[in-house]
Amino acid sequence: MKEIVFENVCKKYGKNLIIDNLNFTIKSGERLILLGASGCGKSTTLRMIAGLEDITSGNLYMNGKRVNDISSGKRNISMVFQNYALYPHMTVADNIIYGLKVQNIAKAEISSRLKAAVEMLELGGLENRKPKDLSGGQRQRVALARAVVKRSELLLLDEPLSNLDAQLRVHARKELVKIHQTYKQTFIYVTHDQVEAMTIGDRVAILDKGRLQVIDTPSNVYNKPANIFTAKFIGSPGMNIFAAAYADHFLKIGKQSVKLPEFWSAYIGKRNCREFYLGIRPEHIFLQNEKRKNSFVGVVKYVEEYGSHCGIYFDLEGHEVVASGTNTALKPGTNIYFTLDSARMHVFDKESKKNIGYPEVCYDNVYQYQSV
Amino acid sequence: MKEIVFENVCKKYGKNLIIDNLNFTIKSGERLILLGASGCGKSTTLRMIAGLEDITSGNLYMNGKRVNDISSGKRNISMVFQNYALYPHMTVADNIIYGLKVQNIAKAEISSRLKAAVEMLELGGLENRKPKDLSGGQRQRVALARAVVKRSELLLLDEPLSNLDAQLRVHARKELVKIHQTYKQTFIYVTHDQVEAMTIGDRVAILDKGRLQVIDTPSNVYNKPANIFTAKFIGSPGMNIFAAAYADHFLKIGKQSVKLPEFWSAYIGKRNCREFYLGIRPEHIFLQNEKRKNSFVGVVKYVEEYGSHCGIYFDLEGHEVVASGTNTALKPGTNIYFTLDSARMHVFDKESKKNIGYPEVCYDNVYQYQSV
Amino acid sequence: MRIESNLKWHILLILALFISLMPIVFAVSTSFKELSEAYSNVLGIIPDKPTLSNYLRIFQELPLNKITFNTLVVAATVTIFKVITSVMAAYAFVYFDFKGKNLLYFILISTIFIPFTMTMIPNYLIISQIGLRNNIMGVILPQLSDATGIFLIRQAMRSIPMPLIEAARLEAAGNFQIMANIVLPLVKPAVISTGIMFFINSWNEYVWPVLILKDTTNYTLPLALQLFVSSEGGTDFCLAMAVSVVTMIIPLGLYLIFQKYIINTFTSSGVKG
Amino acid sequence: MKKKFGNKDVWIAYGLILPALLVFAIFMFYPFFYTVYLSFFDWNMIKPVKEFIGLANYKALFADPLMPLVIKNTVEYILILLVLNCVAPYVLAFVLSFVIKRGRGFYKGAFFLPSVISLVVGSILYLWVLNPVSGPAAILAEFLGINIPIWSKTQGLVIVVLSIITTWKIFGYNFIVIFGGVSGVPQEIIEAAKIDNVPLYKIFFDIVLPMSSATGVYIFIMTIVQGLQYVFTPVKVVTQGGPDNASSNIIYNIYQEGFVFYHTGYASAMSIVAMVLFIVLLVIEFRYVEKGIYYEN
Amino acid sequence: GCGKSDTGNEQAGQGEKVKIEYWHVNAETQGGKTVQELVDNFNAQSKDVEVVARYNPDMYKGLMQNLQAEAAAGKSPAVVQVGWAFLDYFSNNFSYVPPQKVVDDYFPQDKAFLQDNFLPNVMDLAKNNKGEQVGIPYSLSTPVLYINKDLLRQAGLDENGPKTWEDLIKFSDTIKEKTGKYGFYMQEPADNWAQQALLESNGARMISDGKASFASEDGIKAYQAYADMVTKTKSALHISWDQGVQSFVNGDVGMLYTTIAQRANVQKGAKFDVAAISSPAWAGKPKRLPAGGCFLAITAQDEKQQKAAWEFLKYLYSVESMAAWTKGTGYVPPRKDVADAENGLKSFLEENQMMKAATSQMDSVVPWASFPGDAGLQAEQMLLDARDKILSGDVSAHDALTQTQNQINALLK
Ligand SMILES: Nc1ncnc2c1ncn2[C@@H]1O[C@H](COP(=O)(O)OP(=O)(O)OP(=O)(O)O)[C@@H](O)[C@H]1O
Ligand SMILES: Nc1ncnc2c1ncn2[C@@H]1O[C@H](COP(=O)(O)OP(=O)(O)OP(=O)(O)O)[C@@H](O)[C@H]1O
Ligand SMILES: [Mg+2]
Ligand SMILES: [Mg+2]
Repeated sequence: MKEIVFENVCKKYGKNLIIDNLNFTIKSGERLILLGASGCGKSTTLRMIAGLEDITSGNLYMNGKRVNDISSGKRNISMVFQNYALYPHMTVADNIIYGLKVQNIAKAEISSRLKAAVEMLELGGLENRKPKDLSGGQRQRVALARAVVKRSELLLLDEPLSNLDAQLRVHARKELVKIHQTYKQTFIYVTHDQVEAMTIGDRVAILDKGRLQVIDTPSNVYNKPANIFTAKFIGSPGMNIFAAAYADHFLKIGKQSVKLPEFWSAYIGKRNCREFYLGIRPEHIFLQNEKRKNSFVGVVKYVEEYGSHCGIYFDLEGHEVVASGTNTALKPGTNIYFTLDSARMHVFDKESKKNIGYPEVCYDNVYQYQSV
Repeated sequence: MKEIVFENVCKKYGKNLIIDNLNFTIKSGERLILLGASGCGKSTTLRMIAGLEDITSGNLYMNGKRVNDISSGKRNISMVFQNYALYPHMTVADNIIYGLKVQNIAKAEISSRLKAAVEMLELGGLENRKPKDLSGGQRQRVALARAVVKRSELLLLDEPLSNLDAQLRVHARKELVKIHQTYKQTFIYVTHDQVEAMTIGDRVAILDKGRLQVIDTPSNVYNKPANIFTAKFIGSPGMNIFAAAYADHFLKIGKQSVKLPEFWSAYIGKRNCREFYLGIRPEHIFLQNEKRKNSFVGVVKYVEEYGSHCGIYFDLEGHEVVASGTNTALKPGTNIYFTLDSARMHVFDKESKKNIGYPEVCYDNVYQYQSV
Repeated sequence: MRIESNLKWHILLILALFISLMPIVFAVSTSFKELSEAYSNVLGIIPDKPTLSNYLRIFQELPLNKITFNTLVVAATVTIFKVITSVMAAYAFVYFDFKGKNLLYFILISTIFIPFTMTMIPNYLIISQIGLRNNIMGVILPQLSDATGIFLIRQAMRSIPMPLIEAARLEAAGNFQIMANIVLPLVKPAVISTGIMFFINSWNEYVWPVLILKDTTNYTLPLALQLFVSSEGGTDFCLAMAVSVVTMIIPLGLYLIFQKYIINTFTSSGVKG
Repeated sequence: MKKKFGNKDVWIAYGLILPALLVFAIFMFYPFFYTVYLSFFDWNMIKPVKEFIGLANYKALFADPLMPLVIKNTVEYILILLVLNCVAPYVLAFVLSFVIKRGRGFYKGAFFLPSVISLVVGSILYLWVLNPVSGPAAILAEFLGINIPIWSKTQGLVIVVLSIITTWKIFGYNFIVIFGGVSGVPQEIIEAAKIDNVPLYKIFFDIVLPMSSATGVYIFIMTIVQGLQYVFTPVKVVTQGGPDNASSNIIYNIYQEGFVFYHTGYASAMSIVAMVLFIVLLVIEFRYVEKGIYYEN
Repeated sequence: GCGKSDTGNEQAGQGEKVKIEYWHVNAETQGGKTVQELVDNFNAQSKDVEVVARYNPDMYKGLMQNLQAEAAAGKSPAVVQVGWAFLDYFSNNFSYVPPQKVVDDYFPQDKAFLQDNFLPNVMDLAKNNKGEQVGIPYSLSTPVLYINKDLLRQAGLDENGPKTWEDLIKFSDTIKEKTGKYGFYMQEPADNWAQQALLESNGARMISDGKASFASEDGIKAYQAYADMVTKTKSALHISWDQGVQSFVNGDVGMLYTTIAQRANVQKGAKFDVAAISSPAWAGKPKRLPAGGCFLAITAQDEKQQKAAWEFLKYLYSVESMAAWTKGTGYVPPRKDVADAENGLKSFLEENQMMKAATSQMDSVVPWASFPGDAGLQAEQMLLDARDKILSGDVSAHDALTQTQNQINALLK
């Protein structure tokens, strides 16, 4: 319910420019995911929105009003701090309802909200403990509960689920979405978890060293990354990216070359790209047991098992490439043959590292290319 | 290089029994992963090993020696604390090398180790900052660096990578394994990340409310979970588990039934299991576009996109079931047909919730059933 | 944390305690002795002929109840006022930025170094002018200008992690609420220990009340003590010790009551970061 | 860099400081300036006319042969006091917080006890207890074959005993405050060091001391300030500055000049000089020590 | 009562009693109770005067300080006790009325009261160096020698004690030799009173013609003899006053030279056979014993107050009051007739033999030397410093006294 506009926002700590000219708009009621490498300025951005950090230059608007000088308390915001910031002298219950008490909300209402939050975050039985007697994950849940009970228009979440186990995280994530559907708050959510980013986010903003790299829907960010940074950043293992060349309908990687489908040849040819970076996600490399037409060959380096699948690392003309698979028995040193899912290939300009785009056929089929 | 034996170890906080009769052995040089829900006692277990927490009853042995009363300092241990425990008044560099300085290690050696650690954890340029001027992830890396430079025989890591972005996490994880290969330390590693657990762990121990549920290799834990708790706990989304019945070669789920392969029929029949819990992981559900022989039918509820794949949630006879897939375009309410990968089915006893085991054919093929 | 062999520490501590507590034991024991026994049975902790006569005498000869009450009023007023104003000022110095803040703070803190003897004469003139001699208000007022509380409490406030304050501010808690609900509970140990210091110092304040108070009914306890300490006639140690014991009882009792509380506040404020 | 409160709240800040400031103005600043004023006069507190003599008091002060001795005594006394009341309670607090577990509450209570007692009482007690001829300490010492020197008439020793008397009074309070600071160091940070096999003394010097330095500095300053204020009573009760000024110090000297000899102007000048000396110390503290101090914010 | 102003010694409304303040230094152990009794009795019998007694701690010096502060605030009590040592300082710095003047102005019927009731040499004690009668002697004390008869007998000495200082030195050394205990302690408070007795009895004078003159041959000899006991034979104790008395009462010192005012304390505390004898003399020389205690001065500023003050004084100097005063304090009464009067001290003195030591040496009483001018107090301090120097053995009596005498004379100029 709050629209937020960044206009040339910069932030310096001493001489260090931490946030470099941010310009973007968070729509009212949107769930925005903030992604970026450790130390890139995510927490700082949240803190500026919350009014906890001065804005060095530029303007920040909320619902059209400039708020640079509005104090935090007046912004109607809840926040989950990265390091929780629980009040050490209050019990879990008091921590959670403190903000409500301050707002003079009716007792009955407070206790019903407390009950709901405690249930949602599985904190039952801990209500009377002090934070120091809690485990790491329990503290994080208290912090989350505290933010959630407030039902403010804007919820800032700084890695709110990082210390939770997978089951609880799935549960909490779903509950958060439910809350959003009920109260239609604006969410700004920092996470390093790709699944969270993809499932919670309406849009994803990716920061790199304080600069906005991209802001787009999760599926676009994943499937049509605007540049190499974004492409590499999301996905685990990340996208394979290596130098390649195009010549005469053939894609050349090192000494190997295969024929490209016509739609790619035309697309690349038209743009006169001779040398470029080729991107391909691990799950879009199809491994084969024997050499086929159009297949590349690599040498297995090692295999990592992830449970549901595994990552097969192999050497392709001096580049380390990883493919998703399920065969964990591959021996290092053996040859491996594979083709690339040509509809899921990405081509980046050698100079600008920007995505040159996709032939139309990829566009249309991007979600349906593989049958279930 | 350190073997650790828990013998009837219990831990109470006041009246609360937090660790309930732990009995297991961590082999020398092993990388053990500690998994468990938030608040189950993982940190407490690490702290007991480190000698930071009194053992209420039972014995703890290291290399055959009872260490209940040996002080932490004498145990030759490094530890990454869940909340970092950085020295707030020291710079990053001083934090990292403080332990080395105290041990009177040569200056040159110290600075070379510092350099290596700073490089490995990408902390360059932050050496002279104080912890409070760091981002969350940076702090965590400093804590990790501090533990790593010490090269002690036992490394205790309490969610050491939880605040790092995916790329950095992959990188750090690999570096940790490299360190292990060089120094052959014993690792005890708490994590909530399944990929970390699977890739780093030689074995995985799963705790539930302070009780050891299982300790086994990652692939066994994932592929042959000993009980329902373990099965549900690992994997994200977790394993689908629902009540099913066997009758006369047929597997019955609710009103639907399909014929089981012979090896299962024989196996289940021999054990006289009438009713049981059936487990199947999302990636072992094969979705089809139309009804086939032996396929079940469900009704799509919703689809979650994870980037590399998606989770398709559907209703099967009143149970919510999730399957992995790539088709995000499925509409809620439409019918969906699927078969189960019978070699990857799990059957749990209705009473004890324990795995009843697998027919021989599954055993052999467990890694090769699906061709690449 | 491991309990190591701490015997040597304990022995050392007990020894130190013995030295520091012996005089008190001695005072209590002497207050129950007759003068001749105080001289002849110096080491005896339990008097051979225990007597209450010293206490009877001092209570007969002095309005000790009134005197104790006066002392309590003075010490309590001074303590309460100073604690409140110190907390307020410290809060302003830590959580606000305003013009001249550092200079003002420096000036206030510098006054810690002004010996009281130095301002005694002008203060005496002031108190006389407003007609508060022989009145405990006159004893109280000049004691209120003391910057040590501001100093200590400011130090304590500076060690509260900022995120806690920030979290409260996000909750739209106002200054008053932040102070009452977050800052005060967290600096409680500092506030209490400052308060205790104020109380004890004011309770034992001697030089100034001597100048101001005249009638024994307006006296404070340290003055009452002085009544029994005379150089020319020799000090009657037994009487002096009896008054001393009366002087000690209230601060000691208060401390014992608060001690548990202090230990609790100290141990419950340990979470940072 | 972190935001404080919004700018328009500044008046709240002034409002919060105002009550303290008011009392200060009347009972501290005004008397202070009055004292400065007096220091330029020759006056004995009652003569109807004050004779203006310019800087003569200050000149006399710097020419006074007693001054070096008095300053030496003051410094000696403060140094002893700092050892006994900063160093010792720090060690004790550390031991109680991180080394021993049992009896913590008991020790805390017991060590604090003497500091609630008035110094007049303490001085009388010590005069008696430490009587080198017939006091209990002497009788006990005699069992051990030790003779207690007649400290009250021995140069040097008399300062030590005065320090002991004030220590008896100050120690407990300092200890409690330092204990608060020391036990405020998060347990996990100590644990991190313990795991690294850091010896106790290093944990103390490298971690506990710097992390509780805010408290430490407070105690450091308070020890000096209170020590000087407190020592007045025992000097007066026990030695009257003797023997031959061996136990006199700046504060007692001011008192003696002002209230025994009635050199009001001279005493005022001395107060001013003493205060300037201390403020110089304070400035040095702010300049250099404060930088090394760790504050959470 | 905040804001209630104190109108004590200002004008009193008609029909009300005139309220005056009486400042004294008598701690509870030292006559404080008697002061209160006397004041209460007076208030009960007086129709138009009400006296408020105010105790001033820290003896006469403390009272002087408080008076100073009071004067600085423009106020003053009506009657104050002034220690003998402060005679000059008081008369130079405070405004007072000579008692005879009050009598002459308002009470002609009492004209002869002072003459009739006081010995002239006693009255002279309260005259300043200009010869003005500043006040009326009120309490008198003289130094006496307390002896531990048990210890003397143990050392084989005459249990009646020494008569001369020469004997005393021998006694002291013998006690040290025979018993291992200390032989002698002379009081060392923050004044030079006892030491003055020692010096002047040997023929020296603290002050002559307004100048310090103690460093005469006689003075030096007497002081050195005393110092030798401390530093050479180590038979005498050099320690603070309280501790010295304590040691004597504990039985660790054979002889104690201190004021008669300590009588009660010594008597009550000592568990051995204790006695007090007259102050020793130097062989063949007359004793000169400085008077301790105080005189009363009238500091009341207006007529009403002054009248009230005299009324109170007259009461205090009555035989009954004087007797009560002596019993309560252990001081020697300055007024004639009290010792022998039935309603006076007759029976008391018979019961308290120790007091005799003091009353019997009244004829040797001389004024307590106080140096003239504002610097007098500082001069007194210099004497104390000299005492410490000499008794520490670092400086000879000759050097220290000479140097101190020069310094004092320089100061007095
Ligand atoms: N001091 C304490 N007093 C009482 N209970 C405590 C205390 N410390 C921890 N606990 C409880 O002990 C249990 C185990 O805590 P522990 O920190 O070991 O959990 P954990 O497995 O590390 O959890 P997480 O993944 O959330 O960090 C928790 O339920 C916690 O609430
Ligand atoms: N007080 C400070 N002084 C100087 N630099 C700071 C300060 N606080 C943060 N920084 C720096 O600013 C950068 C951005 O910090 P921020 O906390 O916003 O990172 P982040 O994106 O949240 O990282 P993480 O994922 O690790 O939490 C970091 O490089 C950090 O080192
Ligand atoms: Mg962050
Ligand atoms: Mg934990």
